Amino acid sequence: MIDLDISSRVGDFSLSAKFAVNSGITAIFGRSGAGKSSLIRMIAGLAAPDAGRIVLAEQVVFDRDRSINVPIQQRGVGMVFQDSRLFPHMNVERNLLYSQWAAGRNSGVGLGEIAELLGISHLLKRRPFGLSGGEKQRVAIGRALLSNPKVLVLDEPLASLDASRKAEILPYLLKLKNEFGIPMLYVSHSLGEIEQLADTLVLLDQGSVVAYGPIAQMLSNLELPQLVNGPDAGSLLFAKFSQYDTHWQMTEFSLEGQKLFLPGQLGTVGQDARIRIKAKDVALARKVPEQASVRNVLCVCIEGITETAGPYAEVDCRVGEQHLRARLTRHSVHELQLAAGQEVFALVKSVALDQ
Amino acid sequence: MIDLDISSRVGDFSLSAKFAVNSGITAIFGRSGAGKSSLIRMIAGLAAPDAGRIVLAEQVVFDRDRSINVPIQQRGVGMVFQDSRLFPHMNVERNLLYSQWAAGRNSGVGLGEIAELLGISHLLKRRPFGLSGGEKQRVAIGRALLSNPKVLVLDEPLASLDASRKAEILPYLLKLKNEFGIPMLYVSHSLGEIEQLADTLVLLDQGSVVAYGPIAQMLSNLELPQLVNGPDAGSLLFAKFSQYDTHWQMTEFSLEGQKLFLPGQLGTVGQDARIRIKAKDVALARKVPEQASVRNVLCVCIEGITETAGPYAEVDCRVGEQHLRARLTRHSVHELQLAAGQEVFALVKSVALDQ
Amino acid sequence: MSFFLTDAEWAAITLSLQVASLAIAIALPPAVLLGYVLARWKFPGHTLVNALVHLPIVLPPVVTGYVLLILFGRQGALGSFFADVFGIVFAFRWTGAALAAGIMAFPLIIRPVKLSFELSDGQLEEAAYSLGTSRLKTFLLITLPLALPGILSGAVLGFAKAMGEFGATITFVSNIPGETRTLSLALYTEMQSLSGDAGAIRLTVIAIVVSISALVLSELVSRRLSRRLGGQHD
Amino acid sequence: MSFFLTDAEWAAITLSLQVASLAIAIALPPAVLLGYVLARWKFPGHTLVNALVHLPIVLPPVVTGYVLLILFGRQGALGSFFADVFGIVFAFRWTGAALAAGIMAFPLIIRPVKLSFELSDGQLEEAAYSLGTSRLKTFLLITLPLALPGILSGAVLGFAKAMGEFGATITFVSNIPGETRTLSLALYTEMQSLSGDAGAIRLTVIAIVVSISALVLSELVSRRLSRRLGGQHD
Amino acid sequence: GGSAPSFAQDQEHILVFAASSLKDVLEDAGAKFDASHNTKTEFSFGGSQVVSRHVIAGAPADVLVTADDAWMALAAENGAVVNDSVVPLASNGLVLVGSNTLGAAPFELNNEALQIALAGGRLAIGEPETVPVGRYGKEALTHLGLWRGIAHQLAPMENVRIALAAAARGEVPLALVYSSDAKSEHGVRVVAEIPQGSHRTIVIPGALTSTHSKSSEQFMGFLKSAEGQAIFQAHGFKVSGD
Ligand SMILES: Nc1ncnc2c1ncn2[C@@H]1O[C@H](COP(=O)(O)OP(=O)(O)OP(=O)(O)O)[C@@H](O)[C@H]1O
Ligand SMILES: Nc1ncnc2c1ncn2[C@@H]1O[C@H](COP(=O)(O)OP(=O)(O)OP(=O)(O)O)[C@@H](O)[C@H]1O
Ligand SMILES: [Mg+2]
Ligand SMILES: [Mg+2]
Repeated sequence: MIDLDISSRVGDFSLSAKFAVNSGITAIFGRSGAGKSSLIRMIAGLAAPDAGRIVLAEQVVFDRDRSINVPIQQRGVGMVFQDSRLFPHMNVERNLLYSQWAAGRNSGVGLGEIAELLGISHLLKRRPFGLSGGEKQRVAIGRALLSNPKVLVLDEPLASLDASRKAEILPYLLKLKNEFGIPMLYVSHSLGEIEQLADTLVLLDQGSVVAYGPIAQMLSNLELPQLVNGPDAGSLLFAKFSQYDTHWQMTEFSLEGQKLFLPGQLGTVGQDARIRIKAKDVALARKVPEQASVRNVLCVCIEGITETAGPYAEVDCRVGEQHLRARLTRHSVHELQLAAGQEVFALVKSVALDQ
Repeated sequence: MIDLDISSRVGDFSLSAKFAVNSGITAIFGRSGAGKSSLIRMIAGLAAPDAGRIVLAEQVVFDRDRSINVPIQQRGVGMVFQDSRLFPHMNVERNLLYSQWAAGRNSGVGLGEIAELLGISHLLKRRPFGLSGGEKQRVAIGRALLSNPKVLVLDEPLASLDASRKAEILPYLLKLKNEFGIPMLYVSHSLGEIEQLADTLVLLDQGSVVAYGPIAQMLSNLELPQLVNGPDAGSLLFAKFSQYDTHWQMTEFSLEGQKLFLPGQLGTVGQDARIRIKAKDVALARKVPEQASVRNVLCVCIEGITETAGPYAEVDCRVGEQHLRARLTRHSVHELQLAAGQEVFALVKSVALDQ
Repeated sequence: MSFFLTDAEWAAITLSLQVASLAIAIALPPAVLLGYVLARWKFPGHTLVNALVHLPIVLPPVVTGYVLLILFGRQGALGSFFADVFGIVFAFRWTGAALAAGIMAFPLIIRPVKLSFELSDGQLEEAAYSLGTSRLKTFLLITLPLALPGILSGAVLGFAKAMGEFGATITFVSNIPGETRTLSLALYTEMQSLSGDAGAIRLTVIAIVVSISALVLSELVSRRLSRRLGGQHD
Repeated sequence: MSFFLTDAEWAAITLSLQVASLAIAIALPPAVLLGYVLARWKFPGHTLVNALVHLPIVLPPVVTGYVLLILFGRQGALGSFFADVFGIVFAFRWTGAALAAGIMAFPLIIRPVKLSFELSDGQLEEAAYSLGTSRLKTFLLITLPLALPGILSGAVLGFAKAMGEFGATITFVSNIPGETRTLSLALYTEMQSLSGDAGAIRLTVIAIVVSISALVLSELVSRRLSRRLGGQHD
Repeated sequence: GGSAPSFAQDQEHILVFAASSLKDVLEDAGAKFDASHNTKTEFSFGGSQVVSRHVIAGAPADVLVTADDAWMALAAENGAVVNDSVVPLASNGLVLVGSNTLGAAPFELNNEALQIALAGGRLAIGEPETVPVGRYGKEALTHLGLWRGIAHQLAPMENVRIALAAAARGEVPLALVYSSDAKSEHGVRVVAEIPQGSHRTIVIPGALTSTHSKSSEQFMGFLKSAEGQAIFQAHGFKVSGD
């Protein structure tokens, strides 16, 4: 989807990025001031890099050497800006439909559907002035969605939204990806959002791409935890839907021959699922605990233990072909006398799993 | 600190709020568009309610009947706006020191200290134009802190910041409260932030105060989870620091005669601590698990079990005088044959605890 | 009204309004375009063009009028061109008065226009581009409506100037009753009378009342338009 | 330069610059204040005041000049007041020329000023209040600097007008070489003379060069000031 | 032009371009002429320089009347007026008027008396280079040896009306104006006559333009007739019969 190698300098800040990612959702992750917004502005065509080239959806949209610089209108990039940038002289409805009446673009989704989803149906006749921070941002998201973009670029779109609103919009973004096949560039500083959405992760720090790759691989990357702030590090596991128990409303997944239970109906038989497990939510035991509410007990093999300077130890485990990380205290590691090569049981409280 | 009873109407939106809270940090929590920003604008003196009165730090700052409306300058309210509102014609340093050179206010904390903490020392000579979203917000926080406010009012100040930056700033806000005794009004849609910071919670929905009260009480309020989005509901427990193990870097707390272990050095002997435990992080077992890395096993008594329509059941437990909630699947409740009155063991993975 | 106003006064009033309206119609479009160009584009000679725009108010109006007479008179290069090609004659016609007033008003219009283009920072245009609208459409749908307060402000100022224009007008198109004798020129003529101030004072009052009414009206219209299209203040 | 310019021309140039500078100095502060009041306050008669401000450009300059003569002449009410209390005489003095130019420039200055006060939405003032600055200090430290582009824009426009002012000046303070004969009056005088256009053309060129230089300079200064204090565009 | 107010269709229009200082007398004459003819006489007033330049530039005028010879001569040179139609309509004299408000009194015209009368104030005069009354005034004062003494005490005005007004309001103690002007302003009185011989005769020339209409010849005739001359006389001008 995107293949770029660019460098640029503004004031004291220099940005250099080189990566190639495929379709799906690509998250751009980094600290405040890392250059995330700057990078996507160049991809969208709002700023030109000093040097390099950008290929977007098979088209060379920028090439300094060949003097190519496709204007933003023709890049087909739907943007949601960090500040909502609604047109103050149009009401919410005109804003939402702007690209339809002004640019003749036709989107597959309807105004009503989007407005409903974003909870802005009652605001359609209002002017942006006076909308609350979150309301503005929701309108901005709707406006971009309705512009029938080839690529959707979102700059921290959910930062100003409450958790329940977030939880409603996230699946919709996934649906856009899955059903309409719209690739996305997603800037965020919330690893939670990224884990739920992204297929690919680009890690930016002080203007440079530190690492990029498939999300699962990136999440089990050892350097990542420090960069992405400890408490959120975790593993991504690929499982298959095996059955749904209507009485208890629990879904059973099969993961490398073992079973995992998640609450709610989460798919149809045979479907692939990805399950995120935070390292801090995994406990290890040498015996299967009895009469405990911990539903998910996976038999894993310890691959390595990394003790940190602090109280923690990161324990890398293997489940079949996949990796699961547990974060224990050094004290626990010592007490249980854990060591590489051991077969142990990973305890994951079912409801601690997310999809 | 604040005692108010106001009502107001703008366009279609009407706000009515009546509550009284004491010093410390008061969180105002609610969905996007609930009226949080509108409410604090009236408290700060940027808008006048249609009717009612506001008492701020023992002073009647607004009373419609008595025609009192103390101007914002004299309310001593330091504000951090949702949009940063930096002065574009001054560099970051002039912005930070604005209330000192322009209003002659003297703050107990120094510019250097604040700038260091907020990670903006290298930006001091820059103009706001070109700062990243998060950088702007950090400067705005610094500016308010340096204005020596009697009350600090923050409107979603951390929404645009990354987790690690957030994690750095939160303790500082706590320190402001504890060491300088500055009371705060804190608007947020992140329950995580609120649980860590707030002493009092005001819950706003569609322009009305739905509930308010001490944070611990509010968090174990049964209606709350629906409003505040399930996954974050939890309990707040008050414990005492008992000792620190330097080798393992683990702190031991005593909670109602039982022990809890948390990583890191988290206080000094005899100090009070509050410990937040998410309901979904608590597992229940009828036997103490053996050889497992789950360090914290509390003996609790089941007070009641609420089954929801979904796959979950909320299990309310008592630990001595305090409450601990566990969220299990209905299936687990059934399998373990849990019932009110039983003595069971609550398993909490130590590192799942926050302070 | 015509009960109290003489025919000549009445003619001068309608002529003034007509001249000022045409003047604004002539001057506004180029002022908006040039204002935009000067506000947003950088090119060599930018500062010079910016200064040259002020020429009509920097020079005494008589000079401007004289230059107009030379260029747009019957024998003038532009005058004969317009007469031959479009059949438009300016010399000693009310259209010429409008041309003079438009040119004199031009610098007054362009300044607020340019200012309001300068003050909007292009972020909304970026959003419009990303939604697929071309530069031209974005200009028409976003930039122009947002600059409306400035455009209207310039138009009001220019209208006032056009109502009051005198030096360039009398020099270019003379002071012919019913054709080029606007309220301003009528007032000037009356002031030349030795037989007392009554006529001049009467005309001054009329000029003030008419102009102020026109200004109040344009102010109200522009405020309403601004509110509807600009939306900054609801 | 003085090699090529006659003493009279040289005197007219310096006088023009002096008059225009004083005119701006006189007109700018009240224009900024009134512009602020009109932009931000609502009061009965608001629209009327707004329109009345345009009077000096709505009326023919001769009328304004005549009114000035009546009010600010030695015998005039204000003229004798200023003469008695402050010892300032306007009649037939260059200060009078500056007064006339300032009054004629006033409407041109106030429009862009008002516009820029209107366009800023008061959010930054709210922030300043919350940081403890009084209304006055906030006006001086926040509102005023942010309105600077508009103030400078108005000042440049007003300066141009003051350089070119002619009708009100000649009527009020006459056309006295070395005292009130500005470049505009000199040029007018030259144009009216029978002795041909050579002198007029020469003076026109001088007037253009001087005014454009002054405008380019003021434009550069104002852009720099704007950048330093306004900071919208870095 | 579409804006012209509608007049009776059969009336013939005469458009006279004339110097502003002749406004009162010419409008008076025009009204009297129209009363006895089926015409509508209209005027475009401006400075002599302006109106003659306009006629040269092809203004739709029938008659040109200026306040002095020089501008008429220029128009004739350019073929804008019919050469042999140029006639003196009246002539004028110059006077010094003093401000009643300042209690002016007549005086003998010499340097000392003039300085005393000015009392440090200024002498309002038409702009000596351009405005006819100023040009004649300068010629006369120079001839009388008074010019050098007051050259830097002048207040050169753009037209004689303002000069007169300035004197009437007491802004200047003295003004040099046409004797015809002095009569109509009550705020001033004549304090000194300028001797006729000190300057060229001040003639008011009139002429038909090269594009004049038929009835305008009648109007010119009317101005030269006894009735017309009487009107000039009534407005303080000198006519050839005097
Ligand atoms: N015109 C400029 N001059 C100097 N530095 C600039 C300029 N524009 C941006 N920068 C710097 O570039 C860096 C990257 O900014 P950018 O907006 O891309 O950050 P970001 O990763 O989006 O941060 P955030 O999460 O806070 O929005 C910042 O440190 C910013 O200060
Ligand atoms: N001038 C107005 N006219 C009509 N409605 C208004 C006006 N100003 C605010 N509102 C409405 O009031 C409601 C509350 O707005 P407010 O900004 O207080 O919300 P909030 O709780 O701060 O939301 P967020 O978390 O999204 O910032 C919103 O629904 C908004 O649309
Ligand atoms: Mg950013
Ligand atoms: Mg808000």
